[in-house]
Amino acid sequence: MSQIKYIAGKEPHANETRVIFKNVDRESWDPSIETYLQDGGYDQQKKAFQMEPGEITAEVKTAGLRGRGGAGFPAGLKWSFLPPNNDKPVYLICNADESEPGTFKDRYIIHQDPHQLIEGMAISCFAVGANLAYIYIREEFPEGAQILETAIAEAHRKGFLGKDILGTGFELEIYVHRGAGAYICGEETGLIESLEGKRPYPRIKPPYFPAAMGLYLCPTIVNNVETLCHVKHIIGMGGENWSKTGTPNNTGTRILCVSGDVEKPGYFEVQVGKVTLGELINDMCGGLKAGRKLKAVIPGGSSAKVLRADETFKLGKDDDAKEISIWDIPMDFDTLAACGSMAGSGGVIIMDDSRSMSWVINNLNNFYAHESCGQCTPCREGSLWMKKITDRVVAGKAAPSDIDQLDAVARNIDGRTICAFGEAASWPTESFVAKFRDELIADTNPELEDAFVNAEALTAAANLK
Amino acid sequence: MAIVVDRPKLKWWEHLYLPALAKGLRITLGHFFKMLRGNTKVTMQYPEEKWDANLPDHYRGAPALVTDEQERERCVACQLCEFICPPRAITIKPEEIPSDDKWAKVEKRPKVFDIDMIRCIYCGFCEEVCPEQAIYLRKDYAITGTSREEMVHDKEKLYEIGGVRVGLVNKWNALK
Amino acid sequence: MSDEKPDLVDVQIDGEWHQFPKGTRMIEACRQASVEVPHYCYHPKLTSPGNCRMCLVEMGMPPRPHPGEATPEADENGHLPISWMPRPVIACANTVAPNMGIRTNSELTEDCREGVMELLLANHPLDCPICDQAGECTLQEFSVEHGQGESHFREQKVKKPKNVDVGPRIRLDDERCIMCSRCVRFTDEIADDPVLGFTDRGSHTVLTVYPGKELANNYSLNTVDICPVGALTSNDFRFQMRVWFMKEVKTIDVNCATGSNITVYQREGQIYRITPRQNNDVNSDWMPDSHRLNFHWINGEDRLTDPMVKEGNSHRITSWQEALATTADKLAGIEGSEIAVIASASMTNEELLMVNRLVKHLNVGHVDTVPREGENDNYLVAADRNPNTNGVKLVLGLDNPGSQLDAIKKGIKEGRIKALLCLQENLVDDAGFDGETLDKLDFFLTAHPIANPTADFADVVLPGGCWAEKSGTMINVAGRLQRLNKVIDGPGQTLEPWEVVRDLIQVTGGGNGIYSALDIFKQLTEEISEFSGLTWGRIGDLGLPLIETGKTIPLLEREKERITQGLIVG
Amino acid sequence: MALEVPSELEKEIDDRITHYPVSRRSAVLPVLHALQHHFGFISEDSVEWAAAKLELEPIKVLEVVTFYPGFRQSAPGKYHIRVCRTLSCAMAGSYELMDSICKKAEIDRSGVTHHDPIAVSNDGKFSIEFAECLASCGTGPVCLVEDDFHEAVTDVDALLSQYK
Repeated sequence: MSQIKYIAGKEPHANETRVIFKNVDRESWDPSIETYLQDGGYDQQKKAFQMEPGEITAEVKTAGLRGRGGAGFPAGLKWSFLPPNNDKPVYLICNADESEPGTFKDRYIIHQDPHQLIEGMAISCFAVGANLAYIYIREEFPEGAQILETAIAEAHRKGFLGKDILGTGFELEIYVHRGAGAYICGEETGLIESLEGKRPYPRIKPPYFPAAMGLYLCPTIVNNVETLCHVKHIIGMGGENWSKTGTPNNTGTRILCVSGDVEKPGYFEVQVGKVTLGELINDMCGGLKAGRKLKAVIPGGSSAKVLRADETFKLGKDDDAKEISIWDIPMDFDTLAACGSMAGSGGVIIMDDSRSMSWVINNLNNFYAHESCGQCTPCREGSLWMKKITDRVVAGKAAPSDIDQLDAVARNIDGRTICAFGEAASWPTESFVAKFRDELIADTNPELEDAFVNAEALTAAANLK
Repeated sequence: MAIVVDRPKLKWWEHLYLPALAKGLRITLGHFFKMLRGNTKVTMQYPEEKWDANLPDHYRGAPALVTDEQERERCVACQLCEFICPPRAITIKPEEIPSDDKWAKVEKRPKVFDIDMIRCIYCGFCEEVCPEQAIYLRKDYAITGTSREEMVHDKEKLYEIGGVRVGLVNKWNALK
Repeated sequence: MSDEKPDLVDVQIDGEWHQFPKGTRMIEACRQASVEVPHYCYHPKLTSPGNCRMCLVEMGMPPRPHPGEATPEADENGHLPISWMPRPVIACANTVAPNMGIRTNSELTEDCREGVMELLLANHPLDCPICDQAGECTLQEFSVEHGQGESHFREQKVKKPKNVDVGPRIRLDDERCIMCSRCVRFTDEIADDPVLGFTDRGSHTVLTVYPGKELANNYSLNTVDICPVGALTSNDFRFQMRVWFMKEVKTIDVNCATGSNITVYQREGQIYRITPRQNNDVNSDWMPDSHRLNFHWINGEDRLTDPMVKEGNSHRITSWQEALATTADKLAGIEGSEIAVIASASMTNEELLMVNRLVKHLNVGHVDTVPREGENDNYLVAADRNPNTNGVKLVLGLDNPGSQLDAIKKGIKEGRIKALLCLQENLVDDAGFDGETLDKLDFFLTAHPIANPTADFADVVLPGGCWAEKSGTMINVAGRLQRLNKVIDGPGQTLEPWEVVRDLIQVTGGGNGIYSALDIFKQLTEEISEFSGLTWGRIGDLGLPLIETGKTIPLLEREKERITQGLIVG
Repeated sequence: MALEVPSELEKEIDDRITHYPVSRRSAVLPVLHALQHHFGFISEDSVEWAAAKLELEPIKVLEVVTFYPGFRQSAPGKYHIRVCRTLSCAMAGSYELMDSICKKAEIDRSGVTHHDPIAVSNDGKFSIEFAECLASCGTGPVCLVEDDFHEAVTDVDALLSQYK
């Protein structure tokens, strides 16, 4: 990899291991298929198409690839959920609806290296037996959608897509499907409903597990952009070899997107678990802004529970137990889960001591209230309620008891909704109330407590008619 | 068993009745002078005068409908009072408020609201059950009439007795 | 246990073990075990979107041992221990599994219900005193059972459109809507008229009818029935009467041969509302609007309340005695062969048996009923708009009802028929008789609930009770015997039609010992083999299959199809 | 009344529909995107045209149109700006960016509501709305002007001067 030159000022950090992002910011690189082919592009597809589909799935399983979309579910296992004696068509959908606040990795893959994704998808389709695949790309990436369509057309011309690919008789069409600005379309069943032309209301599971009853009620695999790209590299390196990067059960590389109060926010492809949060912030992002101290970190996209800077975390069991500070958290799935948060989609949001936590949680609650699809009761009513409470907290019109109510509303949503949006919307509030309770209460006005008890006085105070 | 009461046997001066007359006049004159000094109570001129001022706050007189400070009929014809009324004295016929009415957003009001005061037992259940704070027992206690029809208080009469009652009704509290 | 019946699974509900067929939804299993699971969006005749989250229950399965761990052991009854799941599940879309445990009374379940109730009420306008649904509103009911009793909501509620006309018969209040989507699913899946939908999203989601369109199909009022709150209300019933004042009577619809099962709501002799009553062999849970709303005439101005006899050109109110005596006088001089009887296929089997008696007693020459044919709407409205044509065939013995009408007309015109007894029919409007023909008769009697044009020509007019004022049985299009029950008393001197016919028999010299419609039914069971062994009690609220007609009800057939596909519970 | 759809647009739409061989309904989003791209927003006529094209009941199209903030139901300005307001961008100053764009382009956002999120400048040249996360959190504040992505926007004058 040493021969690859990157654009000046955008060179990867020494801690990085660039696999997926190998070509991002590469000097004299463009998204055309010619460039891609000169760099050994589509070799892995050729290799994979010589294999049995089952072998590919086995390799992905061996590699231990965990989904990069947010839940971290093993991709190989997901594929193996396809019904064994299936006579319906199988579909593969690439989830490029990157909409988790704090995450911005897929846009670079799509914009700069679209063929990597197409190759990864072609291999995955071959593995699961899908002849029709869609890339569900968010509407806010208009350029990305065009780049992908151009790339698909190129791949078609070169015979990597279409009928009888590489002489194997395998047929595959990939189409780009643009969303229209809804976070819920990142949820796989919501995405499927959207792709079916309906309101993207997530489906109930059971019975609508996509692997059995997905798009058009046929078996469907939905994977994230980054996950599908990894499939190409797993074939290239072999599952066993691939799994040697990263740490056990948290294999491979993944892209961490850092935003917020650091000197140099950006994206970093690192081996999972090999970089700690401290290294990420201080070494790779140039540390916090001058004179500022770390206050809080959201480690895996806005839905992940917040970590407080002065927290300590107990890891391991019994004798192996050790206590670590926030700086020492390795950025992998299992450790972050053990710390009470999650690796999610890899979006790390850093907040320094200049930030008001009331303002931060209000901003997030605004997002979730806006994005709730409104299908099921808890999230529909609860997300707006939480927003309204934090609106008042920020405006200084809340009483201390409102903070308890805020937490109660979040707990009323958590675990009781159709899809994971319920958790996504309630976890930030739950964690901010748990960890920054004093600060939130400090933003309230105890004198208002009486006013709320006396609704008549409140109405008068609010000048309501 | 009958009780026999013996008549008192009167003395001769008692037969004259003059001492009794004098005794009576003495009392009357005593009251007369007390009255001149302002030391006596005078009989209330009922029915021109009434007891209202002396009635306790919880007194349960005739039920009546009230309007709010904006002259809105508080009653929305939910018919709960009709339901709860033990002697079934209340009859309500609801109607939709026309869309051009100032209070069209309330949607519903009583078209007919009758309370049969011959039946009413002044129990106060109607006041207690009313979710809109629209019906109250006022202090009127002498409900009279010369026919059964007159004893049925219609909507107009009920508002006449009831008058205006200020204060918040939950329904119109934007926070409820 | 489960070895003996392989299609049954053992399920523990609130600590007690039950057995249910495989594939039973948890909510239905609980219902069968007499445990109520509160719900809003779930409806057995519609698909389950699982969106209200009210039916969340605690669920558990036998523990799955890790490799090396001991497998769980069954107790003496063959039941495995249950490890309870930390997350609640919805009971409406999940099916039972062997050795599953369901807790509907646990802390977690109660907490979920309380939480969902609070959120449902957060933006709900608490205008129950105005709302027509009050008293039969599941939001009210479950809020009493599972709610907190006080609101913690300190925010401004979301404002949405109120009092929206979504169709000619329906008003929508969006603030009351809890987005259960039952109405949307009904219009999509059952009425095939998808005009309703949700617009906007999140807490601002609004139920809308597409601009410029109307929810106007003939089944639209069913959406009002299935709306669990007062979001959709019926214009016809709106603000007419609170539900707690009304008495409910189970009976059947008489507007067509389907005989939809209905509940009639009345207060003090006035009918306010009719709703469909579940009968999975007749009308499922639905009924057409046209039938549902066809009752206002019962309390209408032109009801006949007293017997009348014709004097000169006008009718005079009289007593039953005089009306019947007049009839006897007139009929005395007329031969049986010169008499025609036109009965009605809207009469009950009991009434038709009495008509049969009258016909035999007078030795009547011509008997018929008036057929009413319309279009089968391919849902619930049968082509035959008479409710008891099958009864006419079976009890009155007419093989081809309506075939004699022309002959009767001709006979009257030619003077061969001198007397006509018209029972519960409107010959002028519905059978093509004209005044000229009817004037030729020496004697013309009509018995009917309303003063129709036919009555103008009658010598004797008798007030016969309508369907809501009588009891009896009818046979629907598919051959099902169903009970018609009396809802209210007829106005004035009205008698039930069987009494009218009985009195006609008595006054013309026939005698019988019949004192109730039930007596007639007893005679039916003795005289007609199909009825043998039956009682009104045995027919019950849902009726019994009586004869084979080879006809089906289209909506039911589609519903059966959807049940086999597993889309709905049914 | 009826929407006039140019033949090349209709051809493009027909081509898009072929991407969904299983169900025409799936093409709702692409058809609406094409119509919005051409007409600037989704009018009632567009909804009905799309419904007829896809053999759907119009309510099914309206349900979709109103769900997605990406579809506008009223005419935007000549250039439509979407400013990201979610956490990372907000920390980087997107609210300030919104204010300065509004000031510079003379846009009054006081009438903005949930149902009507778009404000149009006095001259009709620009319209603006807040959008949720545009997925470029590392380079905030970001905004989309029509289909152009602008990262780390600090110079509002330079931004707006690109659009004549």
